[in-house]
Order: sequence, then C-alpha cells, then structure tokens
Amino acid sequence: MRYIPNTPREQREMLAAVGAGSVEDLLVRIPPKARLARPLALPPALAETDLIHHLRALAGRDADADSHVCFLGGGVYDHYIPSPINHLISRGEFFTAYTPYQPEASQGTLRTIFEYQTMIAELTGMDVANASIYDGGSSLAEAVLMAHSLTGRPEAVLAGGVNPLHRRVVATYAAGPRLRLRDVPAPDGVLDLDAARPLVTERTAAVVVQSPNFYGCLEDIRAAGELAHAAGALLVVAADPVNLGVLATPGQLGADIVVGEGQGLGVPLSFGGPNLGVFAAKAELVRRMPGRLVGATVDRDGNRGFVLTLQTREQHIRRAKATSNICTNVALCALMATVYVATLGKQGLVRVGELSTAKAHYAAERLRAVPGVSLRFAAPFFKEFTLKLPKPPERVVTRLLKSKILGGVPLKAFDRRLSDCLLVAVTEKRTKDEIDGFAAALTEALA
Amino acid sequence: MRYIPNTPREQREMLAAVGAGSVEDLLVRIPPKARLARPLALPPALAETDLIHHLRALAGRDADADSHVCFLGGGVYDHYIPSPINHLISRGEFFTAYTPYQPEASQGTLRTIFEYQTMIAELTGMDVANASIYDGGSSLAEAVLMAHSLTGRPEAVLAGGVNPLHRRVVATYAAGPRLRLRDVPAPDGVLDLDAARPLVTERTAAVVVQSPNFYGCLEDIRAAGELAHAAGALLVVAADPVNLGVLATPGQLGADIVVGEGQGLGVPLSFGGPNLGVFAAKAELVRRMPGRLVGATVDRDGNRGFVLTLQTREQHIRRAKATSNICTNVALCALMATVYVATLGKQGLVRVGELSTAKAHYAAERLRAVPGVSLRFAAPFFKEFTLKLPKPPERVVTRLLKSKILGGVPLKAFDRRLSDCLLVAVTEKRTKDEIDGFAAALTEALA
Amino acid sequence: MARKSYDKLVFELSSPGRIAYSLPECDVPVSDPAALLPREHLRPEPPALPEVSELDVIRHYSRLSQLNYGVDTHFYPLGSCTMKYNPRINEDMARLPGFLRMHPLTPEAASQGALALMHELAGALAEIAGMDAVSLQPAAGAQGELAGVLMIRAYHLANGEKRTKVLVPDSAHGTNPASTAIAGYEVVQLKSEANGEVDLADLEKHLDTDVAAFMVTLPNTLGMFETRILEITEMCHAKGVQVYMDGANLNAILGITRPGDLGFDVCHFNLHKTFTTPHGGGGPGAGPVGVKAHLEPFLPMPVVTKRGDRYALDWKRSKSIGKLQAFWGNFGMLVRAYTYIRTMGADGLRSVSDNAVLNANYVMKRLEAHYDLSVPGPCMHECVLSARRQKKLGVSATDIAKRLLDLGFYAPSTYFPLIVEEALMIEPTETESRQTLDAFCDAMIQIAREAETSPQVILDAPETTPVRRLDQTRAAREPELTWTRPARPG
Amino acid sequence: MARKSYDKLVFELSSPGRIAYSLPECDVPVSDPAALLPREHLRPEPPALPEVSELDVIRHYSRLSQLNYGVDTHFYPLGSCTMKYNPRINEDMARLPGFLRMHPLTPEAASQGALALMHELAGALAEIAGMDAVSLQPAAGAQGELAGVLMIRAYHLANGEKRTKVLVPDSAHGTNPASTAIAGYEVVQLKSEANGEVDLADLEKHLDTDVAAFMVTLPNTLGMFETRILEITEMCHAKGVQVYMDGANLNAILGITRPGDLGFDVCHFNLHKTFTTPHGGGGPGAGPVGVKAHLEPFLPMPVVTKRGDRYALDWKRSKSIGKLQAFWGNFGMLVRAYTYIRTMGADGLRSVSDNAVLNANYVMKRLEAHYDLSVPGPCMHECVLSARRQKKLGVSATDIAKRLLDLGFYAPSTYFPLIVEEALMIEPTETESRQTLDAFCDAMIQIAREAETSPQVILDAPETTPVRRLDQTRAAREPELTWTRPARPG
Ligand SMILES: Cc1ncc(COP(=O)(O)O)c(C=O)c1O
Ligand SMILES: Cc1ncc(COP(=O)(O)O)c(C=O)c1O
Repeated sequence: MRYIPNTPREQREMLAAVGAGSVEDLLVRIPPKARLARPLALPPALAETDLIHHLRALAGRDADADSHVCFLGGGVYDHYIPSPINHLISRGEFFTAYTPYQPEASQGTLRTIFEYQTMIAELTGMDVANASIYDGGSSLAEAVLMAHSLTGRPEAVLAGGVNPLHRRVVATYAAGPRLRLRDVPAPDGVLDLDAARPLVTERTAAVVVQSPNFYGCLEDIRAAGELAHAAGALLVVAADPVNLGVLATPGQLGADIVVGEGQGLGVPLSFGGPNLGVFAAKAELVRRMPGRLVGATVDRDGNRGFVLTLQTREQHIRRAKATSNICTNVALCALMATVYVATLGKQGLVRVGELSTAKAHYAAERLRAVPGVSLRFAAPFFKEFTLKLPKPPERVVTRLLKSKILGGVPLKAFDRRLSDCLLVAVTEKRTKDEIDGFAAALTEALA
Repeated sequence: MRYIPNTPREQREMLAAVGAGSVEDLLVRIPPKARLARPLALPPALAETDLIHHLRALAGRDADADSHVCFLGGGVYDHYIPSPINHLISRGEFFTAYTPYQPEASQGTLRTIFEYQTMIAELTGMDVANASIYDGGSSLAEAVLMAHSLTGRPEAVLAGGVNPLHRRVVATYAAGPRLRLRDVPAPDGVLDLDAARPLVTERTAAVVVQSPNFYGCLEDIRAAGELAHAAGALLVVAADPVNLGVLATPGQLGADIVVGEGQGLGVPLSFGGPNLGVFAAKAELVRRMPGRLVGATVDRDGNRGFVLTLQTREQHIRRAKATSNICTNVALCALMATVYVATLGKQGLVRVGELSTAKAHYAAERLRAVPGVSLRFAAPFFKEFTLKLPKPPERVVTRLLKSKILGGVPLKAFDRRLSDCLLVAVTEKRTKDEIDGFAAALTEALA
Repeated sequence: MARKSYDKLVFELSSPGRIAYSLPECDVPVSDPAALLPREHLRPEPPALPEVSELDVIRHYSRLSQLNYGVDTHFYPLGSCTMKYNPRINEDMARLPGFLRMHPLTPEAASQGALALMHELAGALAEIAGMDAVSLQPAAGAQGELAGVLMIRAYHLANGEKRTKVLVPDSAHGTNPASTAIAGYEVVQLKSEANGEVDLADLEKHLDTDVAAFMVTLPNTLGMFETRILEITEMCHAKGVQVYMDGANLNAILGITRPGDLGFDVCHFNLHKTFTTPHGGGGPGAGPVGVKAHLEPFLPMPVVTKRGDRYALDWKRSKSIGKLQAFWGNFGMLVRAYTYIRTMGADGLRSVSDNAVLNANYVMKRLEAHYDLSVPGPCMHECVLSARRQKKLGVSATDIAKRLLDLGFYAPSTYFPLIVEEALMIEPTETESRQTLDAFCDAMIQIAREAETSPQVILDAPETTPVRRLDQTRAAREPELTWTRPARPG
Repeated sequence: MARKSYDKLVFELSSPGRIAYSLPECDVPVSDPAALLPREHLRPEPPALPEVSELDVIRHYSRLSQLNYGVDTHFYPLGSCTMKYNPRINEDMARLPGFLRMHPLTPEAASQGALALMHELAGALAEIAGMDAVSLQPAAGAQGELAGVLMIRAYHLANGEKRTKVLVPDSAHGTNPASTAIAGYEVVQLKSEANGEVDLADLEKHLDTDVAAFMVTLPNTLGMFETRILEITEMCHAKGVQVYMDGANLNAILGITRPGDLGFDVCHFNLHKTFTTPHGGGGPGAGPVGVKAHLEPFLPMPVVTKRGDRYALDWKRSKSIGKLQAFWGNFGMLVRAYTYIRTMGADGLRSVSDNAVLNANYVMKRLEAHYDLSVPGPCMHECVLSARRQKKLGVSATDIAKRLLDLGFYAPSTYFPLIVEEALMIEPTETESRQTLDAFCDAMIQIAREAETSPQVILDAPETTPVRRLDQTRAAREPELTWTRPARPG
C-alpha cells in the first residue's frame, strides 16, 4: 500500500524489536469482546485510475460554475480567483503543516496570518482580527456569544436581513447559554428601525445587522449602531469583506464586532465549504475574542518574529472557561484570502466592488424589464437583488438550467412570504453578454 | 500590468537616475528607419477571466484522452501518470530554475538529473545516460550523428520498423553531414535480416533498430547487433523505456547506444510535446555523447555534491566542434520521468509492462474477432499491434469518435502499402470494459 | 555564517500604483458606484492594502512557505494530531470543477454527484465507527463535539430530563470541556488513574441523574486503550448517561474495534487526522459526528438522504439541533476523505491502524531507556514520554522540542496531556518509514545524552531555524496584532 | 551552526518491497508476459529501481527542490536567459485536458482547438518579428537555429548554389556555431569591434559567394543594438547571403523594431525567454523559427494551415527540410506562450521591452562606478560588466557569482560573451521591481568593496548554500554519472 511504507520484513523486525510476535500482541488492552470480528463492510479499494474515473463520473453530474453561468449567491459568490492562489496554497510547506505551535518552524504560516489579520482589520475598519473562524455562520454565532459574555445580557436582536442560514447557526450556538434571539422583520428588505426599537433593551447583548443583507439590500448600519449603543448593547455587523473596497467599513459606521463570510476573497465555492469566517473587533475587546491570534515579537537575537499570542483565551489553556471551543480553524482559506488581497491589492479590491455593483445594477435593469418581473424591494442594493417572478421560481431555475444558467436562489425555502422571489447575485465575472443571455433565457422560461 | 512592477513614478525616477528623459532616449542606437512606426497588429489583450473562457473554448474542441477512450500510440501513449508528479514539478524551485550552471544553488535539479541518469541506465541496461534530448526523434538523430562521427562512416542502415516520424527527423539531421540513410524493408512487420545484410558494410556507421517497432512488433535486436558489429558498425536501439520493466534491455542484447521516446514515463501527451528524448550509451562512448551530463563530486568541505560535467563536449565550450548543438533540453520532463520511476519503482514498472501487454493481447484477440478484421503481422507484439480492416481506417476512426473512442492510427499516411491498416495501442489504463466497448463499436463501425 | 532569513511582510513590498490583478474593462453602461449607490454607503478612501506585482506575490509567499516545516518536508510527530501523509490524489479530486466550482445552493437535481458523495461518505463513516447515522456538517473536531453534546442535550430534554453536568477526564483535550461548556453544561473533571485510564470508582461516584454525558477519548490521550471501556459505557447507560467518544484518535482502531460496538452513543471524526485531509497550517478540517439511532432525530440539518436513485437534502427535521455552518459541511474535505477511504478499502484501513500502532510502539521501545514513559506499553498509535528526568538536568520538554527543530524534525506535542509532567506526546503515524523513525529516535537519544553532557546546546536551540526562540511574554504583554506602516523618517 | 543540508538520493531511501504506486488488478484473462511473449524478449530480472512510499517520493523531491534557487524564490539575473516571471495562468491553461491530454495523432477534425491555437500563435509571432511565416516545430533555440540554417541551405541548393560557409561573430552564443556546423557548414568567426558591434570592414572582407549566411544576435550578446544593422543586412543581400537573426534577445525590441523589417531572412524565437514559458531547470523550451516568403517552401513539415474554418496539418511540402521532432512542436510551451501573448496584447508587449531596457540601464548605471563596463551605455535589455578590476585584486567573475549566492541572489551569466574579459552578464528583465534591482545592486557594490577590503569572504563563498564550491576537476576526471549501490559492509 503506497501510503504505508512498512514492508512485511520491516514489520517483523520492528515487532521483534518491541518484543511482540504480531501486531495483535500490541492490541492486548482491547477487550476481546470489543473487537470487530469481521472486516469493515466498505466498498472495495480502487486503484488510482479507477478512482479517478469514479470521481469524475460523480463530479460530472453536478452543474458547476465552470460549465454554467452562475447567478447564485446567498452568502457565497462566484467571484474571480486569481491563478496564483491555488499554486501557492498547494505548496506542501503550507498545506501540510499544523497550527503553528512551534513558531520557530512555522514562521511562514504565522506571517501569513499576521498579514491576514492586518488585511481584515483594514477592510472592516476594525482594530484587530483573528486568524479565522469556520465560516460566516459560526463566526456570527461566536460574535453573539462573545457579546453575551461581555455584557452578561440574555438576548440578541437580529435584523430580518441577516442571512437565514447564518441565523440558524446562531440559534444552534445560542441553545447552550439559553440566549434569546429576537428577530426584527424586514418587510421592505431592510431593518425596520421602528420595529427594532422596542426590542433593544437593557437585556440586549447585541444588535446584529448584515449589510448588504440576505436580500442584497444595504442597511443603515449607523442607525442600528445608535440603537444598540443607546441601550448599552454591542453592534455586531455581518459584512462580506470582498465588498469593502467600495462600501463604507462597518468600523467607520460604529460596529463593535464585524463578522462575515470571507469566501469571496479567493476561496473556491466547493459546495459551500470550507469557507472563511471573518472575525474582527475593537481593540478593547481583543482579550475576549474567540480563535487564534498572531502577534509580532522578537527572537533571542532581536530579530522580528511572530507567535500565537493571547492564548489564555483559548481552549487548550482555559478549557471550560475559554472564549470559544474552536481549535482547528480554516487557516488555509485565510491564506487564500491573504494571497487574494495581496493580489487584488488596493486598486483591485475597489475594482472588484465597482464591477460587481455595476453589473448587478445592469442585470437588475435587464431582468426587471422581462415581462412580469419586478424588483421586490426598493432599497439600494450592491451585488445581489431580489426579483419577484410571475411563475414559481423553483420551476424557473430548473428551466434556466437547460440554458446552462444557474439563475438564482428561490427564496421560498427561506421565507414562505417570499415564495415568488428569486435572489440573483452578480459578480465582476459576469459579462454583459451573459447577463443579456440570462434576460433572454428568463423571458423564454417565463413565456 | 501585473507582470511589470515599475509604476510610472518609478519609471520616472529610474530614468532620472540613468540620466534619460524617456525610454526613447535609451533606444537611440536603433536606427530611426528601423523602428516600427505602428503598434503590433495583435488581437487585444484579454483579462484573465476572458482568457480562460477563450482557451477553455479552444480546448473544448479537442477530443482528449480524458473525454475519450484512447487507443492511439505511434510513439506516445496514454500511460497512467501518478498524482504526485504534477504536484512536484509544479514547485517553483524546480520549474522556474535555469540549467544548473551555478551548482551550489542548483543541487535540487542536479540531484534529480543524477537520479534520472541512473534510472535510464538501469532501465536500458547501459552504463551511462545523458540528462535528456528533446524527444525520441531528435534523440535518434543525435545517435546516428554520434555513430557517424565516432566511426567516420557515411551511411546508416535503418530497420523498416523504425518509427517513420523519427526516421524523418534523422533524415533532417543527416542532411548537413550528408549521411546516407539506407532503409531495410519490413514486409512481415520486422527487420528483414536477409535484406539488411548486403546494406551493412564498412561504410555503415550504425544499424538502427526499434523494438517494439512502429508496428508494435518485437525485433530480434541481438541479430541486428551481430550484423552491425560484424561490420564494425554501432548498434543503435530505439526503445520505449516504460516497457523495460518487462522487456529485455537493449544493453543486454548488444546495443552501443540506446535512444527512445520517454513520454511513457509520466510525461503528459500534450499534443506531442514536450516529450522526453532518452539517450544512453556504453561507458567508453561517454565523451562523444550529446547533451548534458551530471556527475558526482565533493565540495570544499568534503560533502557530496553534483555538477554538470564533461562540458567540453558541449556547444558553450566547444562551439562548432561540439558533439551536438543542444543547449536547452527537456529537464522538467526528465524530472517527471524521475518521479515516475521513483513512484512506480522496481515492482511498478514490471506491473505496468505486464498489464499493458496483457491488455494489448486481450484487445488483439477481441478485435481480430470482429468480422473482416485481422492482425496484419504474425510477429510477437508488446502493447501495440497492427490491424487490417475491411474498410478505410480513416473513416472507421471517424465513426469511432462518435462512441468517444480514439480507435487508433490509420497507417496510410505513413506507408501507402498499409493503407488498410490501423495501429492500435493498449496501455495498462485500458480496462476490459473499454476494450470490449471498442470491439463492439468497431463491429458497428464496420457493419 | 547563516544567511539572514527572509523577513518581509507583503505590506513592505508595496509600491503605490503597482498591481498584481487582471480584471476586465467594465462592459456595462454605468460603472461608477457613486452613480449607483447613496454616498453614505461608500468607502471614502480605498483601503490601505498592498500594491505589488504578481511576481512579488509568488516570490513572497513561496519564500514564506520555506520558513515552515510541513509533513511534506519534515517528520512531524505531533501527538494527537495524526500528521500523516496527505495524498496528492485527494487534492486532485477535490479540485475537479464538478466539486470545487459547485455553488451550495445549486438545485438538488443538479447537485446529484456532490450529494451522492456525501451520502456514501456518511455511510462509510457510520460503518467504520459502528454508528447508525452520521452528519458531515461539523467543520472540525471541536464543532463535532459541540454538535454531539447538543444532540445529547436535546435528547435528554426530549425525554423531559434536565441534566446539567458532563463528566470529562482530566486527560481530555481542551476542546472537550470547552465545547461542553458552550453547550450549556457544567463540566466536571474526573481524575485519571496513574496509568491514565478512567478511574472507575471516581466515575461511579460522579454518575448521578444530573449527569448528561460522559465524554472520553479513545484511545485516551496517553495513547492507551481503556481496558474497561465496556464496563464504562455500561455503567453510564445504567444511569441514563450518554457516552461520547472523542474520535481524534480513531487512527488507532480502524477495523479493529468500533465506538458503536463499545457502547458509545456519539462519536466525532477528525477527517483531518484519520482520513488524511491536510491540516492546512491550522485548518480547514472536518469533524463529522456519528450517533446511535436514538440520537438520529437530533442530527444537524439538513441531512443528506437517498430515495431510490435521488439524493436530497432533508430539511424536515423538527428535532434537529439546527445548523452548525451555513451550508452542508466542509465539502472539499469530504471529497478528500472519501477519496482516501475508496483508495484504502477495508483491508487498507485496518493496515493503517496496525502500522500506526506498530510504529508508535517501536518508537516507545527505542526511547524507553532514555526518557520516562508516562505509562508502560504497549501503546496504541502514540506514546507519551515524560522529560522529567531531563527536567532535573535543567532541560524541559520545550527545550527538547526546540532542539529537535535543529536536528531536522518537527516537535512532538508538549505539555499535553496535562496529567503528564513535561509531556512529550509522539505520534509517528503509519505513513512514516522505519528509517525516519530510527533517525528521529537517534535524535531523541542524542538529545537525552546532550541533556547530561552539554545541556547548553539544547537550551540554545533552535539555531538553524529562520528565527530563534521567540519572546512570548512580550507578544502577549503589548499585543501587536496588525502591521502598522512605520512613520516616515524625517 | 548550519544544519547539514539534505543529502539523500532516492535510491538511498529504498526498502525492498515498499511501493508508491497504485495499479489496478489485471481484469483480462491472461496476465503473465511469459505466456504471451517469447522468453528471449523478456527481462530476466526486474530493474534495480528504488522501492519507496508515496510520502518518500513527495518528501524527497520537495526537499530536493528546496536546494534550488528559482525565479519564484530568487532574483535570477542570468544574462541572455531572460529569467522573467513565469505566469501561473500559463501553467493552468497548459493543463486544460483539451490540451494536456491530447494525443498528437488524434484525427484532425477532433484536434481543431489545438490546431487553431498553433495557427494563431504562429501568426502572432510572425507579426511580432515581421516575418512571413513561422514554424512552431523546433524544440528550443538551438533547434530553431538548425532549422533556420537548413532552410537557408535548402534555399541555396534550390537555387543551384553550393555555398559552404556561414559567418558568425566571435560574440555569438555557442549554439550558433554548433548548429551551423551540424547543418554542414564551415563556420567562419568574425571579430567584433571594441564596442561589440559587427566589424563592417571584416564582414565585407568575408562576404563572398561561398558564404551562405551571416548569423547575428540582435541586440548582440553585449546587450547592444547593432547601429548599422540595416547596412549589414543590405551588404549581405547584395552578395546573395542570407541573414539569420538569433532571437534570444527579442525581449529587448518587442513592438520597437522587427527582425523582418531590418532585413533578416530568418529568425528564431525562444519562447522560454521572451514569452514566459518556464525554463524548467534546463528545459523544455520552444524555438519557433520565422522566415521571409522566399524561405517559406522550406519550412519544417507539417505546416498548420487554415482553410475556411478548418485547421489542418499540411504534409504536402516537397521542399521542406523535413521534421525536427516526431510531432508538431513543444505544444505545451506553445499554449503558455499563446496565453502570454493574449494576456499582454500589443501595448503590453511593447511595455515589456521598454521596462526590460529601463531596468538594465538602471542596473548598469548603479554599477558603473564599481565595475568596468564592457561597452558604455545605454544598453538594451541586459548589460555586460567586466570584473577585470576585481580580478586584479584576486577576485574573479566566478568568485563574485558565488558571493552573490550567499547574499540571496542567483548569479549573472559569467564568462559570456567570450570577448569580454571576466564577463558578468546581467539581465534583470522587466518583471523585477526597482526594490529588487536596488537590493541586487547594493549586493554587487558590497562585493566590489569586499574585493578591496576583505577579498577572502568572497573567495570563501558560498557558505550558506546547501553545498560549498564543488570540485569540477574531480567530477570530470573520474566521471561518476550514475549511482552505484555501496558495497555491503562486511
Ligand atoms: C484529542 C483531541 N480532541 C479534540 C481535538 C479538536 O479537534 P479540532 O482541532 O478538529 O477541532 C483535538 C485536536 O487536536 C484532539 O487532539
Ligand atoms: C544568445 C543565445 N542564442 C541561443 C541560445 C540557445 O537557445 P536554447 O537554449 O533554447 O537552445 C541561447 C540560450 O541560452 C542564447 O542565449
């Protein structure tokens, strides 16, 4: 077996060295009753060629964003991934290393995380960022738990525009601490401030708002922040960092904690995972943050070096009292993001934002011109918007598949009141031709 | 432009430093009359996304060996390429380095070449091998020129089974030295020794024989060698090294020089290039070999190290008197072969040979059972064989394409006498199912 | 004369106006965001990000990578982390466009390949662990733990029981108490016996109707199989206590014994340990969780189901604990793990554990004369040594770890488990050759000798790494967590 | 305390019976070769090849790679080699299955994508060089030269002329005389003027009716444009002499001037220099050759043609010099070059040369006070310094090269061109940043100072590389070209 170097002869010699007759002699502590008496019932081993055949056949059944024109969003997007990223993350020194617990032999990873933290802080307009959380959903959940433990308050107020998939994760994490989630409706696609006001009280640990929100609309973050802060609650903002070359930073608008799904920063779609949970905060909150942090220091010779720091927040030191249970995070995705941001840089991130919003607005114009189609909400949007369709969106997207178009996300599964709605995302990758083709195909699908 | 780091400001500063007002000032030596007065007429630059679209569209027009079942051979074959190879050759330290002229900073390349030379020598049964020649064709040409310059004799005798594409390359290289090529027919698919005998004389520099030959048949190398040696000529053998886990080595059968196309050793098909020209010889011929050689030595501290050696054979030292004009070779393909041989190893290369020949024989049985089809030659073959078809092979392969089968190489273009013949290659990758499918599709195509 | 190691940050390569990206011209009429969006939503200044060329990017990160040790370049005997070889075919398969470029909200009918793979993988994991159902959603071991404990919580609540405590041995990994605490439980730490096994009397004493679960690692964090595991799970069940197995050490028992057969109710998998998905410098991993039938209704949702030939995501799970991630799990890692399981087959997986155990015992044997054993062997897949002998000579486990870096090896886990003084936890894995193990043991023995004869060389280590020992205190005292542009001179 | 560098060969990792491959079971009835083939054709013993695991393979070659400097990790100012950045998108495109996995004998109708790419690339190269037709077949520059000279030969022969000599300046690259000799010509070496340019009087003197061609590199190997190139090509043509341009230095003149417009009849391209295909540690490259219309009939065959929408390989070329490779050229490299040309466009390519020239002049300027210039500037894309001043202090060009390795740079080309004493040929390329050039110049200046103050540090260099200076003489005296298993001790 190519992954197991010991040859029968070596096995014999090694057994002799340890004084065992066979591996069985080493398994003596396992109660015989507990032993599995048969081989595992697994499909037969496949040689590499056969395996490739098998997996290509499986992959071939999927409508991917290479073979189809993708207008799907809802949290992750078909943004462009520059070619250097995959080459760099494929370097074994990066992807086969563990968490940098021995910093002297891990400066590569540590430095990239330090760069990542700096980039995320700059993009979000916050003071500090951690080394990553699993994904946007769990990042949001951690933020709410953090606000809870900082304030000791038992409730969190969530704007209706928060991604419902993320909201579900918050609910899961809220179960243990019995945190009550209070949802503010968004009948017009954005936070209804009047509806929110009575819910934000001295029991409120955090007000959570996402912008652009699940429906694509831009929220009034500042107003939400004022509401939160007036009640002594924290403002948690969920934002997509790839938009923040163009959009005002949550930090500048009053956020105490910024989280978000960072997949747009060079992380492949990969059927929804692994993604990249972004987590940033104000400096004064740093000792209560979840996850790893890398800090600069010096070595014995006075040379600059980097280490995992403030580890007393973490589970391996603080155990039951840790700020979070996270251990393994998504370091390699953070590396993708680091290389992405380095590659796009100051100008490129602005350009990605400009192109995405420009094309999204063009697409909205084209699609709302399709007979029977309208924009569901009037609020300004960024790269994603909600269409109202005259026919069931589920059936429409199935028809669009025939034209090799992934036309959008039907919203019924997320909100029954929006069962006639389709969420359409447009990134900088979509060309005018593709958008025009989509409009034509939609016209036909609705005819 | 992402490949040109100088910003306008840096350009200005650098121009100022060199005392020039503009780049134009640096181009003063170019006669104004000689300047191109217009921009180059090239298609417009494409952004990375658009470029990918464009090239995917082009690549999508090709019937490749992933989307089709490939029975094409004729010198290069669809052998299996283990997954580690592409990962390793993609390491920048390997693929972005130059020829290892500074050995202290190139031990990675030098060591892999040293390993490669050792592996090729072992596979071919020869004493030494060089660091590579462009491909099997030019390797053979170099061998013939080398024999010519070693013996001073003006002719080379080529067995009819030598790959006609390679023979053409020999002819090109033979033009300068006005070497006469004498072809021995192969009416039964193998060298006609009686026809060869009168051609091999004191004017003969080399007898060239390929085994398995172009038609797939195994040649009597030993007999050819006796003929050559009796006349004081060298025996040059062309062999496919991937077969040599199973087949007797040319060295053992009397070869003085062994060449061959090494593509089977882990080099992608890539529409025929880059390939890997293998070149091995007896020790006493080493100082007349073409191409680079790596040798072991020690450094100042007595540690083992490797260098390019015997360079006085080469063009950069010996210029017009060099053993060859080759400079750039195919080092990265040699690295692929090195990793391939390391991965397959002693057992694996035997296994590849066993499986290839087993499947080829099965395929021959199945295909000759198709009505109207027969084996063209009776001689033993290895992984490739020549079928006689009852309908024009060109049309048959076109039909087979519809079943996603690349059915073989029609031989008409190579030899009008074989215009009813199809050359079929079968590697270890082909499954029984695929072969059975081929037989069924062929039956249908001929119906 | 060591060359000073590469010391740049990407920000320090920046030059205003330099670019490394390629984006198309805008092909739609209006392109200025100011014309499309209200001003208050716009960022007034572009972000202060690096401005570099593509070569800058490639060279910078290539050079940074060279400052790392990885499994690809070094033996990495980091205990509990199962730093085995990450097969290249896994990487290739995860990058097939039909997997890598799949949007998670693609209509089900157009995601059948991805869903089928998930369904098959969940089935294989269930068989391997002897569990009835598996959720692939947790993103890592710790999240698997959280999911598992939350399912136990939901189960008890559904039974009308409000148990408040979870028992965890003092040898447990930090995530065990941390996850349990997040799930809303009081964590009660149990003392281990001298040999690291669960103290049955202590367990018995703590098992009351307020205990929701007992959480244990198997083999335990000393690399030992709990000899009385069947009694333990029985004792727990007798008190209505659910038993959770931390499956981080599953690499020891593939095809040998199964958590489900041992009586465990829940068990998580670390695909990034046992099933060869790469650690990535800290992640991503994947931490599927398997359960017995009685917990199945509580699995995270959605659940991948198969009806006839069709695969689907089942959201109609009223008892589910909910979602842990926005989508379905770390699919990219699932592809790798599935590829690995299909590569190995049943015999292959069994052989993994046999050889992992053999390698660990071999190392233990070679080192037992030179270091103290935490517990006498045989061990399972890893062995925990103690440097207490060396400590008396002034050489700590940390010092030994640093010296190993100089000798060309990554270090064992140190100071874990907490119950072993000066712990050095060594997990060789089955993918390392005897030659490598011998070289490593030689180095360890050399260090043991140096501790006696020339400890300073150990205390001065590392000297050949890109940096020498780093000032952790300074890092924590005045945290510098982001790069700040140095003030312009003058 | 430098750690000893990795020093294994793969053979030394071998253990009998260990494997790294995965091959399916035989699924056809007869699998034993002995049952299928006559015994005399079979190898009696399996080859003595390494027996290692897949991790052994990955770790061994990963570690070996780290012993190299490459453009990805180091500035690589190797003159004449144009060691520019190799874009990653090129690599990705060359690996599309429709290119990478195409068999060259696929029916034409099913190879239209590959053929179209070749046709487009040939057209682009023709436009760039001002040539009428281009063959993509030559595998590298040297083979392009051979093809070019053979075409010239065929042309003269077709005209009934039997010219026997080719003129080559003494500054030429070694492949020029070598290729010419192989093509059957007597090589006549012309002296260069002091400034490296062609000596017109000497040329005039040699131009007789026995001369088939004049072969010249432009810019020449001193990095200088031949100011009288138009006179030169005219003089040659007046004598019926064909003019060949070695296009290795094309990176200097893209969009600025074109060989064809200068009067050249033939010109080769090094796609691995100008057009960013990687050097691969020595190859593969690609050396297309462009010709004027009168030489078009002699192009290597087959030629890619386009008729209407269909691309084809035209074999009906009775005057062709024949084939140079078995197939159509180094297609993988062609895909990369095409990708690059389409990335850059006309303006981008022009900018390449502008910046290549600027960078070279900047380096020349910064170093001119410290080293002797071979010729005064401005230069084109590279500059040639002479270390003759340092040589007097006991420090040679080689010594300087070695010292640069210690300072973190690959070395310039040394001792080429032959006409410059102690030559250091520096080609920065346009892909390097000013910061990098400055760091390199600082190092060069430091070395110039060290030559004066502490030459020993230079003579001792390199000290930080995996090995120190190697004994070349020993290597050549008793060549050890393959690994031999050490005799078993005892
Ligand atoms: C025993 C044990 N349990 C749990 C974990 C946590 O797993 P993860 O890092 O995947 O969250 C680890 C990881 O190191 C571990 O070793
Ligand atoms: C000026 C010059 N001519 C010709 C060549 C030969 O080209 P190749 O190595 O591609 O055969 C080179 C390569 O270094 C060169 O620099």
